Amino acid sequence: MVAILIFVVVFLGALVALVVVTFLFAPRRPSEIKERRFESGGPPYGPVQRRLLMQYFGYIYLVTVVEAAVGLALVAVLTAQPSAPMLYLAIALLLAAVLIVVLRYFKVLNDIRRWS
Amino acid sequence: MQRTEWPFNLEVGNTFFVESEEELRGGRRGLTLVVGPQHPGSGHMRLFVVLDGDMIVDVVPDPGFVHRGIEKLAENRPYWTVLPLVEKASIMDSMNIMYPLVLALEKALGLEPPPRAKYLRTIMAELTRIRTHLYDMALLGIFLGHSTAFMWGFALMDLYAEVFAKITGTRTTIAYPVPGGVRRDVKPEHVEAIRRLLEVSRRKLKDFKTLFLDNPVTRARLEGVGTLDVKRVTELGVVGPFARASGVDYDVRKIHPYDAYSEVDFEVVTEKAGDAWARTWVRWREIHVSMSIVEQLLKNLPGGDVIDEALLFKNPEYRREGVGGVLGVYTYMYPEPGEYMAVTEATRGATLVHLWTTGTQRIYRMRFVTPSWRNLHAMVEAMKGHRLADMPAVYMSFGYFPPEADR
Amino acid sequence: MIIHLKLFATAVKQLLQQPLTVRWPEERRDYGDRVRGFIVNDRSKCISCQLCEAVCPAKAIKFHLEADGRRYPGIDWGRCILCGYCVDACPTGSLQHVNNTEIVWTDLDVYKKPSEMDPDDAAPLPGTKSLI
Amino acid sequence: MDLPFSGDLIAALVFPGVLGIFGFLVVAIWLERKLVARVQWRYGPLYVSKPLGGLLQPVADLLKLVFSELVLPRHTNRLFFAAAPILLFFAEGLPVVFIAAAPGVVMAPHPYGLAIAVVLVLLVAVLVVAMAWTEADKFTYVGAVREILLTAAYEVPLLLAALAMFILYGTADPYGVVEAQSNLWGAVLNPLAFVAYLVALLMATTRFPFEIPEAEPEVVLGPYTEYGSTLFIYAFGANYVKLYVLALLGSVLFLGGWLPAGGLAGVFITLVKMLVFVLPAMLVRAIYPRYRIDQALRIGWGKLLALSVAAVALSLVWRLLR
Repeated sequence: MVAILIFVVVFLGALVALVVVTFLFAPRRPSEIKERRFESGGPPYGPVQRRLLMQYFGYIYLVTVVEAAVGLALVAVLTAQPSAPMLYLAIALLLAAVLIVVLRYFKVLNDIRRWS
Repeated sequence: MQRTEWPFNLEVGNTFFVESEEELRGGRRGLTLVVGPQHPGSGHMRLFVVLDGDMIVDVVPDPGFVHRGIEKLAENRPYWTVLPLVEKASIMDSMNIMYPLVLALEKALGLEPPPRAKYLRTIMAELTRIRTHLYDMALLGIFLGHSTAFMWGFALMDLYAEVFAKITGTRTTIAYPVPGGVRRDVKPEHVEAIRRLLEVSRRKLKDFKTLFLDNPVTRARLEGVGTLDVKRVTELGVVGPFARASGVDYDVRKIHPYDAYSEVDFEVVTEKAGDAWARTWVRWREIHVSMSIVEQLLKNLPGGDVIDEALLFKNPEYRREGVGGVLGVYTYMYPEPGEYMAVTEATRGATLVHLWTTGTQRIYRMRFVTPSWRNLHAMVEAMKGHRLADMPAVYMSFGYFPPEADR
Repeated sequence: MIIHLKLFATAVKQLLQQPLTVRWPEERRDYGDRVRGFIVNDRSKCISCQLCEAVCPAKAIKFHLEADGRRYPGIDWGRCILCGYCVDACPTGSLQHVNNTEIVWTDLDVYKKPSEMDPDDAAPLPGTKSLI
Repeated sequence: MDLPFSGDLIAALVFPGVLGIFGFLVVAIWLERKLVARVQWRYGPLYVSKPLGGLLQPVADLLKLVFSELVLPRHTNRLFFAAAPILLFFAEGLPVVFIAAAPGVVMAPHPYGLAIAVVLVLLVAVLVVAMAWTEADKFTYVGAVREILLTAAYEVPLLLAALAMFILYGTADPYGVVEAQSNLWGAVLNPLAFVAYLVALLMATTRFPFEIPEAEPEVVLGPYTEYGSTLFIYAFGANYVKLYVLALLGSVLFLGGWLPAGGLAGVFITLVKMLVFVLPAMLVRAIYPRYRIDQALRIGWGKLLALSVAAVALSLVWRLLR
């Protein structure tokens, strides 16, 4: 426990210390151009946050579902000691289900027109 | 919209602006990326890229950042000083880009280069063509993220630069041809250097092909991207290898052969697909065609003078290697009044020079049409409807070179 | 899978090759004897014909009066594009390139001064490494 | 244990702790530049410390960055702007707490240590997105979205590869995992999981050909566009820390960790085994261009998913046979 604390303190301390060194010792010549948004050399133009890359949103839905299932399997494998054949069968079935779902919707996901 | 921040006059018809920021199809809001001029993927130009999610809805190019007014400058100075000026439009392609002006001036001055000079010019033109193709290929590599293709392309270009330096005295802007001949004769060791150069680059290009062009990731990035069919390409007036990639069988070298091109045997490389990959592949094959042209010319290189005898009338005894000592003769020569035109096939497409002369040493008007400018519109059209990541791929598959387009 | 292994093999093969870059300034490229470097004027041959001024595309050459009562070309190095037209136009061969393209000025006025280059500054820098 | 002083302190301060992370940052940047340069017919960094082959060049670069002007853009929340890369760098390094580099050289021995480390690695992407959001720039915005999508592509295969190994070993304890490999390495037992892990590692550390969020010709530097100075080191170095963590995790999971030695020698063996992951990750920069984001997603949910599911199936077969 002490080691973790030492690690966190030293690591974070070193990171912050370097920034402080920069803050204190680096030259500072602020100007309006330096401090504004990068817009390829032009003046900042238009608001930033806009529509997400909507075409690929299906993957995000998929990941929320599949990741939860895989996470469950992970927890089950790690907590079920000693090995239980039924558990492995369940994992196999789960993965098969995942594969089927992904295969079923892979074409839809790839088809950019359906998402835009 | 925060219009006050924008430096341009946003009224319609005044200058560039992005009108449809807020109005994409279905009333959705798009994102306008301003790519360039201070952007690693723009070159000396600016592209307003309107994005709908990841898809490019519209691209508005804003060229002109490196406009030098070559056409206007050409009107204010003696004709021989225009040569090194025109060359600066596309320094990689320096021989090809000044070729039409040299041909047009030859017509105006009534000069006829001896056969050896014609061969030497054509050899240099093909060598610069290889170098420019390598340059475009290298930049395509770095635009796709392939740093090795970039470094290898530039390393090979440097070998060409070395041979140019040995023959003409400088690496890039060679200013080699003059009306009536070339400025320096080649010695046997230079011919040997060119032969070795071709051999070395053939060997090295094998690895280049394996690592870059045969790379499945490169293929995945280029195939089916930015497709323009024959009809579209002809409508947009695309020239050069980019038109040939769509199946347009047009090459000035074949159709209106100039200098030594009528005496060599070469094929006009065409592809059918018209996508970014075809445009890359055409240029790759053209490198090899150019190599074979250079080899044929070297084999049949005639002897004799490298400048027209007419240039030597004033002081024939002062001749050092090549044209040295006689370039001042141009100050005694006056072009015949009239219009002269020459078209040549530069690396990126047909280049045209149209001269109006009135009998003085100043050119009355020079029209200078460069291939990159003609390909710009097609490049922008090819980007539309593709993903943002395809923008650099399409950009460099057209080999767009802003200084050449802006002139 | 095989193609990816081939790619890795091609890359690893390069590790055994000699680099193509030149470690400037320890070694320099050999560009032969025609290098269009800086231009020096041999006053004993100069006939003040002003052809170099006439052909200069960059209008970099200006003639100026020297102490011996004759005019000599001076080159504005800020304008010069090293095209070598003046050298080619010179009927006596008094203008010559030197094998040196690497001169750094610390002062912009030196750059603009329409006088001849100090021969010590333009000492030739022979290249040794030829890649071809 | 035959260590001179307590193992967990060595783990915290030397390896795989603070010194290891910063040392790796320097060595990895140098190694990458040198290796890629040799492939590209160049010499690579040589100007600083020529006898060492330019090893001190990254140190010089980092020093130069530390003493360059710290620009905090006005349109952002300046506190968050400065804190985001620090937090990111820190969070990328956090999983080493649970990974053992040698017997006793671990900060927190935990029966589920490696599983926690994997989950911690996956959680970090949130911070990249937060950082990009704080910068409030069109390019960082696109980069952030790409980061999210790339995470969506590699998360499941990485989890499945880890799951395959946990099924194989029946444990997620670093000691137990290494012990289970005393006869045969995990990479030999389940090569499918090894390959899936390697590809997922390339995706997770956004190495080529998956260097999509910071694709230069499109989005400048992606999520790191606005940063300069020390903050740029953190923002950009975070990926190297992630590579370090994943290489360490991989050498324990697949290559038998510190075996066949223990103690200090074990630390060195772990270091050498990390090279198996680090060297290809460096070399790919010279070999591949980058994929588009949709192609990366298709690979992640197509071939890579199939590969990792097959890896789990292989592990199940092994387990049932035993």
